[in-house]
This record gives sequence, C-alpha cells and structure tokens, in this order.
Amino acid sequence: MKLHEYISKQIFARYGVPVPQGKVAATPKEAGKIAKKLGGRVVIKSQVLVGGRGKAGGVKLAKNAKEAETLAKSILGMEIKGLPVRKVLVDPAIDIASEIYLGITNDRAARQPVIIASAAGGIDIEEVARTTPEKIIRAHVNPLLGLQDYNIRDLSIGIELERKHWPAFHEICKGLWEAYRDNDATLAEINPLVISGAGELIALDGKMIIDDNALYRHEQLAELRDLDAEAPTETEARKYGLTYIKLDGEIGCMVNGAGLAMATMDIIKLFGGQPANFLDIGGGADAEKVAAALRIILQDKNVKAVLFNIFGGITRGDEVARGILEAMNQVKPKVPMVIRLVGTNAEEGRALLAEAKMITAETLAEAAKKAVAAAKS
Amino acid sequence: MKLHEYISKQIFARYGVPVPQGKVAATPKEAGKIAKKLGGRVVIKSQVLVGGRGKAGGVKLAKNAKEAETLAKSILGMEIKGLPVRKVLVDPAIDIASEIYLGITNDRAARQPVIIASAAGGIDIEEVARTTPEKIIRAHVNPLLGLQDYNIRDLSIGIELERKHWPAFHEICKGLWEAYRDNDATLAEINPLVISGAGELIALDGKMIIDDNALYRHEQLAELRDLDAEAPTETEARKYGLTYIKLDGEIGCMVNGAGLAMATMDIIKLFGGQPANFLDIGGGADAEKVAAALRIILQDKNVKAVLFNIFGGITRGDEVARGILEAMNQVKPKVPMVIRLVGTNAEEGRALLAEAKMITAETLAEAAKKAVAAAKS
Amino acid sequence: MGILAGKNTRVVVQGITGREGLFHSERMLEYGTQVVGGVRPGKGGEWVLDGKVPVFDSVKVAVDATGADCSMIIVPQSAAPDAMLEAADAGIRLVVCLTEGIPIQDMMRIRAYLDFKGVQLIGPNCPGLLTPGETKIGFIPGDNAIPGNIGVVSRSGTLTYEVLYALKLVGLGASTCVGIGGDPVKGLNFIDVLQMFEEDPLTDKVVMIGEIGGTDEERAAEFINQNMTKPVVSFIAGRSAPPGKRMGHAGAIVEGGEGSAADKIEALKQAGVQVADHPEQIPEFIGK
Amino acid sequence: MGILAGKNTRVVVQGITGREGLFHSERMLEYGTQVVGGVRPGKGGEWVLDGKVPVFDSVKVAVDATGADCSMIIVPQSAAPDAMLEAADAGIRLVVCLTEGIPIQDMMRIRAYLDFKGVQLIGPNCPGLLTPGETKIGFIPGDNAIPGNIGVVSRSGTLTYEVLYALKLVGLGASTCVGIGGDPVKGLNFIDVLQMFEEDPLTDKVVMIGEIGGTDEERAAEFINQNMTKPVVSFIAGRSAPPGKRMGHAGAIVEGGEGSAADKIEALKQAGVQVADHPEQIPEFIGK
Repeated sequence: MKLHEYISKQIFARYGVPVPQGKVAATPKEAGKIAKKLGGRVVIKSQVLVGGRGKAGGVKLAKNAKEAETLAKSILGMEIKGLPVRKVLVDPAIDIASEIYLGITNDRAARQPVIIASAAGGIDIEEVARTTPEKIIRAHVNPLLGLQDYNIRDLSIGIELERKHWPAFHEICKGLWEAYRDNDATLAEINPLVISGAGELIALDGKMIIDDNALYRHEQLAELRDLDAEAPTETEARKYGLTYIKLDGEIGCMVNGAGLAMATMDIIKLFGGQPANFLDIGGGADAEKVAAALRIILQDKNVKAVLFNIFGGITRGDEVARGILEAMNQVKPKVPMVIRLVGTNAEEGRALLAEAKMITAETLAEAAKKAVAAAKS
Repeated sequence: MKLHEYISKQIFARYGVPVPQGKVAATPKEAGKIAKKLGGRVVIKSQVLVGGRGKAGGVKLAKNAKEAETLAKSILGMEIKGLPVRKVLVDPAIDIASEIYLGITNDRAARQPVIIASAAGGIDIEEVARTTPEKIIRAHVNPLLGLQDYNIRDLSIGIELERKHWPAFHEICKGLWEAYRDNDATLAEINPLVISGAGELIALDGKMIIDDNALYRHEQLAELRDLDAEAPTETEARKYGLTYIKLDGEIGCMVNGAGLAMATMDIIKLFGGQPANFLDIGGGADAEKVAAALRIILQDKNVKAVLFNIFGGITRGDEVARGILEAMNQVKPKVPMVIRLVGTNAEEGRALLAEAKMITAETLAEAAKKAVAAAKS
Repeated sequence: MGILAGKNTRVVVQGITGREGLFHSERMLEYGTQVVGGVRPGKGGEWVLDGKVPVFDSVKVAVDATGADCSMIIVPQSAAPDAMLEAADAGIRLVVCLTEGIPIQDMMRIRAYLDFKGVQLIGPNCPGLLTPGETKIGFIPGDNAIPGNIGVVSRSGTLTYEVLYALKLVGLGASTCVGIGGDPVKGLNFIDVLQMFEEDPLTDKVVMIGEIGGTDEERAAEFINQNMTKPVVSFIAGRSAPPGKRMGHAGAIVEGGEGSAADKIEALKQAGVQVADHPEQIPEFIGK
Repeated sequence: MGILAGKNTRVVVQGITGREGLFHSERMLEYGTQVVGGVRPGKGGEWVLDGKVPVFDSVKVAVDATGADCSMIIVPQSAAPDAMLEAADAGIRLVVCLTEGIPIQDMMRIRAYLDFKGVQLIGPNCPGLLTPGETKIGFIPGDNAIPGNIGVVSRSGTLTYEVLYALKLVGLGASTCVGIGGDPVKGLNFIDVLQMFEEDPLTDKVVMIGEIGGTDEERAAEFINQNMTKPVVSFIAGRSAPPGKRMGHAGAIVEGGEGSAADKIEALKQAGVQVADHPEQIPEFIGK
C-alpha cells in the first residue's frame, strides 16, 4: 500500500529525518494561508499516488501566498493519470546545492533489506540503474542484525559524500531505517535528499510503500489507504478477502489460486479473447465469498462472458458450487457462464451445479475456447 | 550494578508487568501517609541491596497506617548486613494463592539469554536448583531473534501453569524481557511472581542488575547507583577508572591487569600474607591514575605494606614509574613499598624509580615474599 | 521416498484444531500420511479426528512424544512466524508452512534463522508437497497425481494441481511435487529443488511452473544450463498480467523493470528448457 | 605460522589513529607484524607512523586495497560492536578485538553473527596473540617471549606476559600465545584453542591460564581428559578472591555457587592437568 508524500514525510520526521516545514491543504484558501505563514517562495505539490507529477504539471513554484492560492486552485482541479488531486502539499522552497537518492527496499534474491544511495538523486533511480549502474551504491542489511553504522559508512564512502555531511547523513539513514522497520515498509525512499545552499540535508520528497501482509499490525496505517488509487470494485473485493484486479477485456474470470488465475487469463488471450479481470477467490472460499466475487465481476459492463475455473484443493468444489448457485440467484446474470470444476469435492460440486444452466468444460483449454466463443456470440 | 526493589518494580511496571501499587518512603511519617492512602494492611520493606531482608527483620506486615508508621520507624533505623536502611517500600498486602519464580539472565556457557521459571517461587532459586533441579524450567533465547512466544509457552508448559493464567503470564514474560533487553540487564527477576487469591498475577518482589559495561548508554540508570552498597574507596576508585575491591588483609596491592592482580593476591596468601585489596590500574594507566590508586590503597588503615606489580604491555613502565613518584610526593607514605616492574618501557621506569627509596624485586615470588616480610616488620 | 518426504515421514500439524487444519489433516490421513500429532497451545491432551491424532501444547512436546521429523503449519497469519521458529528449535528437519500473508520482513528474519539452524522450509503461502503413493503434506489433492518419474516444482497452488491432473490424464506420474509458494522471500527455491531432482534416482524429468515477479526463474535457467542433465519443461504464468500490479501472490508483480513473463520465458528457452504455452500442453512436451 | 597467525598474516588495525592504536601498531611493526593498513572512518587517505601505514575509511576499502585477512580492533567501547561486525562483513577471517567494556548483550549478538559468518574472533577485552619470532597482533610485549614448542592460552593479559617471561627466563619458548580475554561471552574459548594446539605440529606442550568465573576451565578439563594427548600445565588466578565480587574482568566473578578457583583446580587435576600454585612455578612443571 502506497503512502502519500506528505504522510511519508510526516513518518520520516518522527524518526528524526529533517523535512521541509510544510503542510497539506485540501482547498486553495488553506494553501494560501499555509504559504503566508511559511513566508517567501513555496512549492505546491499535488498529492496523488502516481509518478511523474512534475511533468504532468502537478508541482509548481509560487512566489508568494497569493500566487500559491491561485496555483493550488489549478492543481486541486487536476486529474493526473486518471487520479483526482484532492490535496496539495505546500512546502517552503529550498535552495538546492545538490541532490542525493536514498532508499531502503527488500532485495528478494538476497533475502535481505538493501539500503541504496546515489549521488545522482532527484531523477528516476531505475533510469540511473540502467544507464549508469556504477552510480548506485548498495549496502545489504542482515535481517537479524538490522542496520549497522558501517552499512551507512559504506554508503557515504560509495557516493563520495563530503565528510562534513557524514554525521547528518548518518542520522538520516538511521531514521529512514527505523521508519522502514517499524512500519513494515517494502520501500522507504527519499528522492531527492537535498543538500541545501546552507549545507543542510533535507528530505525534499518522500515515498513509502507498506507491506500489505503487515497491515494487520499497523491499523493506523491501514486507515490511510487512498481509495482513489484503485478501482472501487477492487476496494469492494478486498472487503470480502478477494483479490480482484480490473483489466480491459471482455471475459470475466473467477479462479481459485493466483497462479491458476494468471494461467486462465493467459489462455483466454492465447485463444483469441481478452481477460476482463484477475480474480482469485483464495483458499477455502465459501458461498458468500463466491457470490460477492460474481457481483464484482459483473459490475464491469465490458464483461460479455464469465469463466469459472475452480481446481479444488484447500477450496472445496461443493462450497464453490453452492456459492455459484447462490450468486446466480442473487445476481441473475445475463451473460453466458462457462464453468470448469476439478479436484477436492469436485463431483459433489458438479452434482449441485447440474440444476444451473451453465456451459461446462472438462479441460482448461476447452473452457477457455468456450468462453471466448460465448463472448463473441 | 544492582537496582533497588522499588526501582526494579517501577521499571517492570513501565513494561506492563503488574506490580503492587505501593510507594517508597524515606521517613516513618511518609510511610504512614502512603499506608493510609493505600488503606488496609500493608507490607513495609527495607530497600537495601542485600539478600535475606526478611530474615533480618527488614520486612514487616502492618495492620494499619499507624502500625505502618511505627514499623517503618524501626526498619528505617536498622542496618542489614552492614548496610543502613534509608528507604522503605510500602506496598499493599496481597492475598497469595501461589508463588512462581521468573527471571532472565545470561547463560555464559550457552552465550544466550535464558529465561527461567519455577513453580517453587518465593524462596532462594539457587537452593531450588540444588535440591530439586527438575523444578527449574529454562528456555534459551536466541540473541539475534529475541524472546519468542514459544519460549514463553515452553515455560508455561514446563511449570504446569494453569491454562487460565497463560495469557497474563505471557504478557509478564514479554514485559520482563523488554525490561531486560532495553536496560542491558544481566538479571531481571521477579521472585515471587504471585497468583493472588483473586487469580491475578502480580510481581511482588523485583530485582535487576545492570551490566556495568553498558552503563555508558544508560545515563539515567547510572545515576541510581546506591553508594551505600560499596566502600567509599571503591566509589572513589571508579571515578579514576580504577577497579578497587577492599579486602581484610594487610598488604596493599597495585597491579596492572585483573588476572595478574588476582595472581598477586593469591601469591601473597601463598607466602603467608593477606591481601588488603584487589586493585587493577587498567591498561594505559598514566601518572594521575597511579597516584590516585596509591592514595586509595593507603586510606585503608590496615595496610602495613604496599606491593606494586607492574608488567608492561599496554601499560608502559615509565608512565607507571612517574605516577608512583608523583604519588609518593603527594601522599608521603609511611609504610614500606615493594616494587616489581617488567615489560614495555620497564627499563625507563626502573631508571626513573632509582631515586625513590623502594624495595625492589625481580620475580613475583620474590616481590610477594619481600612484601609479606615488610608487613610483618 | 521422494526428494523430501516419504511414507516414513512423521508429520506433526501445527494448528490442527482449526477448521482447515482438521479438514486437511483428515485428507492427509486418508492418503496415508503419518500424521502423528497436532499442536495447539492450550489444548494439549485432547485428541482429534475420531481419537486418531493426539494434540500437544508445543512442538517440542509433540516431537518428544511422537518422534516427528516434519511439521506442517496451518495457523493464522499472525501466529505463523512464531510457529516456524518453534518448529525449527524443536528439532524438526522439514517445515512446510501453508499459511499465507506473512510480512516479508518477518520472512527475511525467519529464513536467516532457519538457514542458521540447517532446517529446510517449504513455503510459506504454499500448497505443500506430495510424494504420490506415499505421503502428502499440505493441500495438494492426492487423487490428482499418480506415482511416476516426473519431478514437479511450482510457485503456484492450484496451477500445480492442474499440471498434475493433466499429467495423470495421459498416464504420467510424479516422483515428488513441491509447491514452493508464492511469496517473495521463502524457504526452498527453484534451484534447491532442481538440485534435489537432479540427484534423485527416482526422477527422470522435471516440470517447473513459474510466474511473474522476481528473478528466480532466470536464476533457475542459469542453474539448469550449467548443472542439469535431466530434461526440464516449464510453464510461466502471467504473460497477460499488467506491470505494477500484484497478481494475488505477494511475490507476483512486475516492477522496477524486473519479473516479466517474457524475460523468464526467454531465459528458460536460452537454457534449453521447453516452455509450454498453457498448462495442459505440458504432458505433450514432457512425453516426448 | 602459529595456530592462528604467522609472518604472512596481513593485519589491518581498526582505530589506528588513536593514541593507543598508534603506539601498539608501531610496536607491532617493530616486531615484524605486517600492519598493512589502518581504518578510521573519515580519515581515509591519510598515512600514519612516518608514512608507513595507509589509513582507510572502512575495513572493506582496506581489504580491497591491501588484501588484509586479519583485523585488530582498538577502538572506543561504544564503537567496538560495529567494528567487529564490519570486519566480519568485509571478509576478514580473524578478528582480534582488544577493546574492553563491551556490554554482554552486544557480545551475545555479535558472537552469534560471527559464528554464522564463520569468522574467528579473539577477545574482546584481550591482549591479542603472539607467534614469537613471526607476528604479534595486540598488546603482548614481544620481547617477553622466544619461539618454542609451548602453546599458551590465557584469559588474562599481564598474567600471560608474566608466564611467557618466566618461561623465557629458563630458555623455554612459545609456539603461539593466545589471550582469549576476560569477558564472559567472547570469541575463541579454551576448548577451541586447546583443539588447535592438539592439532598443531609445532606445539608439544600447553599452558592454560584460567581464572575465577564461569565454567570454561571445567569444560576445558573435560576436553583435555577426552581429547588431548599433549601435556597441559595450568594456573588458575583468584583463589583468594571473595565470592560475589567482580574481580576487574567482567567475567571474573564467583556467583550462584559457580566459578570458584577451587572447583576449577579440582576439575583440572581430575583431568590429569598439573596446576601450579603461582605463575612462576609453571616453567618448572612444564620443563619436566
């Protein structure tokens, strides 16, 4: 789960990372007030969970409070990559001498957190990694030890940081690490970490992604989820413990298991169709869950057919069948339904489904072909 | 460094361990007031850093506030094993159903913290370990992982704790662990942890020992040192970075290195003398330190001779010699001084010392024999 | 005996008293798995599944009483990290963790600790393993697979059943099937299992089922190229998945220009691996 | 080559720019130790000891530049834990930590980590090691010992010099002398070093110097009894120490009915070890 810039920076600040003394505003008037209080030039930054805000015109410099209000008004009316701007961050403008990249993420292959720094900050770090990989300095952190002072020194040495900045950089790395660790982040990033004209290190921008699997122990963070950043059906699906991702095709999919759901999407495409969604009903799905899943799939008006692919393991065929029957009863779908049911309690499930009028298939390929055909009819 | 019961319990309480709602008093009047506020029967407990307070009459039960004041008066006037009672803890009397021992310490051999529990609480745990070792349940804690829930369950199972008490015991173990870890304790002990008549678990007594080596990062704890618990000369020695332990003999020792200091004491005894002290001037001892050491040794009126045994390694012989000369100048000792100086810069040291009138020796045995003889003369 | 477990493997089930724990333990008993005990703190002394399986308060007590050498974990998300560490410290040599939703920072610590203890872990967020005709430890429906000479290793659950079932339909069987799980940080990885299959005299061919996210398949391709003599057939799920979206499994995401199905398929093909277009094509490829 | 280091051992000194760091590095250079570099964060690029030794910002940089395989740590108390871990992660195989006063909880974590990395640690709170005629890494005054066939291992610093000196006076020399340090949790222990001496072709006899506190000597006695063929002579310091008092060294305390000199001496005698009454008696015993 991504956190907004202003929330990430608030968290960083709690761990002693210096951030600009700005505030967030939901109206142009508020933005003007904040700018007045700050005095001098300010930066108005749209708070949306996508990259490229600057290029899209979502970050502007204002000379004074009046201009701040005007610019905030225009930014608060924008949509950036489809997301409405509901809040802007009003930060004092900082005199920038140089820019550093600093981030902590999980290195899957090494099974360790890795703290990454680069003297080439302020720009897309993946771009730096591609074009000038030698400018990216990495220090792995042993997960049983946590960040050690020498990890930080390795970074300071690697990015050739002027020695007078070592102590400030040290404290910022420690703060960022604690923010990453305490909040179960999968990414905690400062880009850019600027060195101001006055020689101070300040986190100008901030980004955090929280491990969805850890939200159960971070209730306050879980409440900060920005629902604008996902389709309303995705939000609804989560309530039922379903993973649903909306796509652009015409064949709705309901599958148990993430791998099989992907394979089902793939095979639809292989046979000339386009999947309308990814949907994993998860392990041990019961009737209520399946009914909810069907409702969610059918909210997508592009859907011309639905393919059920259920392979019983932890999920039992009879339960899924009952769920489908119940859902059919509630939703009364108008589109053709193709079903394939195999595995644990599949026979019981098939027996239950005999009464419903559904197109049945034995193999996945057959099911996919029938769904593609049904959608075209 | 040992902490008083009331401080240990305050620390435990901060980590969620239930403790009696008592308070500490320095005067009988204060004690009476606390007892009045608490209401009902109270326990008056002397706060001194020795075991066996109960047997020595330092713990008494009072029926009411008036009796509390009277008993506090008598206890506050006591000395227990040579230590004056300056404070008493006034705790509400608890109705005890059963008593558990719970403690965390460092297992040197296993190089791990170990959490120890016993259903035979309330009495000396070392005695239990000797007589009925099967009643002692130990769970080692991996130092890189910290205490895990299953460690605690192993204890609950091992001491056959009634299952209804598992959740409360769990929280107490976790709290005790955090108190141990965060405060660099070498011992964090609740004895007894009582189960009250009402079925509540309460830490009736508490004891913590803090790792002296870690006090540099626990300034607030370091300030709590009870100077009553050590000889004033030991306190003075610590100021100079010296380790001094007062003993009962007549030959003062000044040695560099703890092992050599012990060996020096041992050989004095072997040749018929008694060491007056252990004193390690440490590594890299300079003139000021040596002078302070000599003053401290000579404050002990039993001292009839002083033996200097200096083997230069990190400590350099010339520096020690200069220290001795300076100290002789300041202190003008009346007792005979025997010196043996070997190792790094020993020759320079010996040259410097040639002017002082001291008994010199080549070997440790010779030095010890001369010191024993000098003390008897 | 499969590469990891066989008919003599003695399994204790952590979380046996839960609904799913009971259901799957019963399936395992039916299959012939030696479920010698269950663990549920606070319920030690009870018996479950018609008095066939004793419940213990801790893994240590269970191991002492039953001689279990393998633990299957099917406990709630928040209890799973402790359960894995408990199993490792109780002398279990093989831990199979089915539980889903364990935070990645926990998994990094747990994996480091288990490596240190020399304990093998399968999962978490996995369907477990199956040695057809001998034992099943986890969710994999036993009747979908017959004994044979094909080693199967997969990041997916149901997709694995799909492949086993497709193999069975044409009379092909599996030596061992290992579902390594869909999390980004886990126990055994493709390379570990491929190595075991390469050394296993009962395995002649290998099916490897990957998916988008991470670079495990690329590293497996390198390993196959350099170290494997047995033929490997593969399928990679997620060719139609959009980048930046987590496709159900915590580890199934294309991000930072890494983890696409195309890259993985390319790497595998370079290593001489036949890559199927859909799961039911695998029997055809492996049969050749 | 001694059991742990020899004339080819390349040493980097962490904390070389401090007063003690400089003093002892100079003594080591005089002795012939290959002090190939020093480390002091923020002072990389400087040279010390008349331009003989380069200073680096980190152990990693120093190892890359000099090929050092051993690190000697002589930094302040609060910097020592980090220094040990840094050395281990930089590929150093032998860490000698002289620094005193490291909290025991830190040492438990550090030791667990170094074990995991397979890095050997001597100390902390130790005088280091000496291979007479070849190399000295630490405080042990080189001119107190001559090369010979006696292995010396000790928990003490100056008491070790005392013994080496006493041996030298009667013409006896040491193969290697290891000061393992006076802390309760440390790197190499008596048993580890005794094992190395037992296997070392250049060592014929062993001197072991123990002291009160803990049970290391008792365990060493058991090891000697079961595994050693070479004669061992011992001295245990602290027979006159009162119980419950920490005698200078963090580990030198008789507590909980454990760690008395009498117990240790008894255990060693039972194991056939000759125990001297005072250090200068050792040459007489070992000469026999």
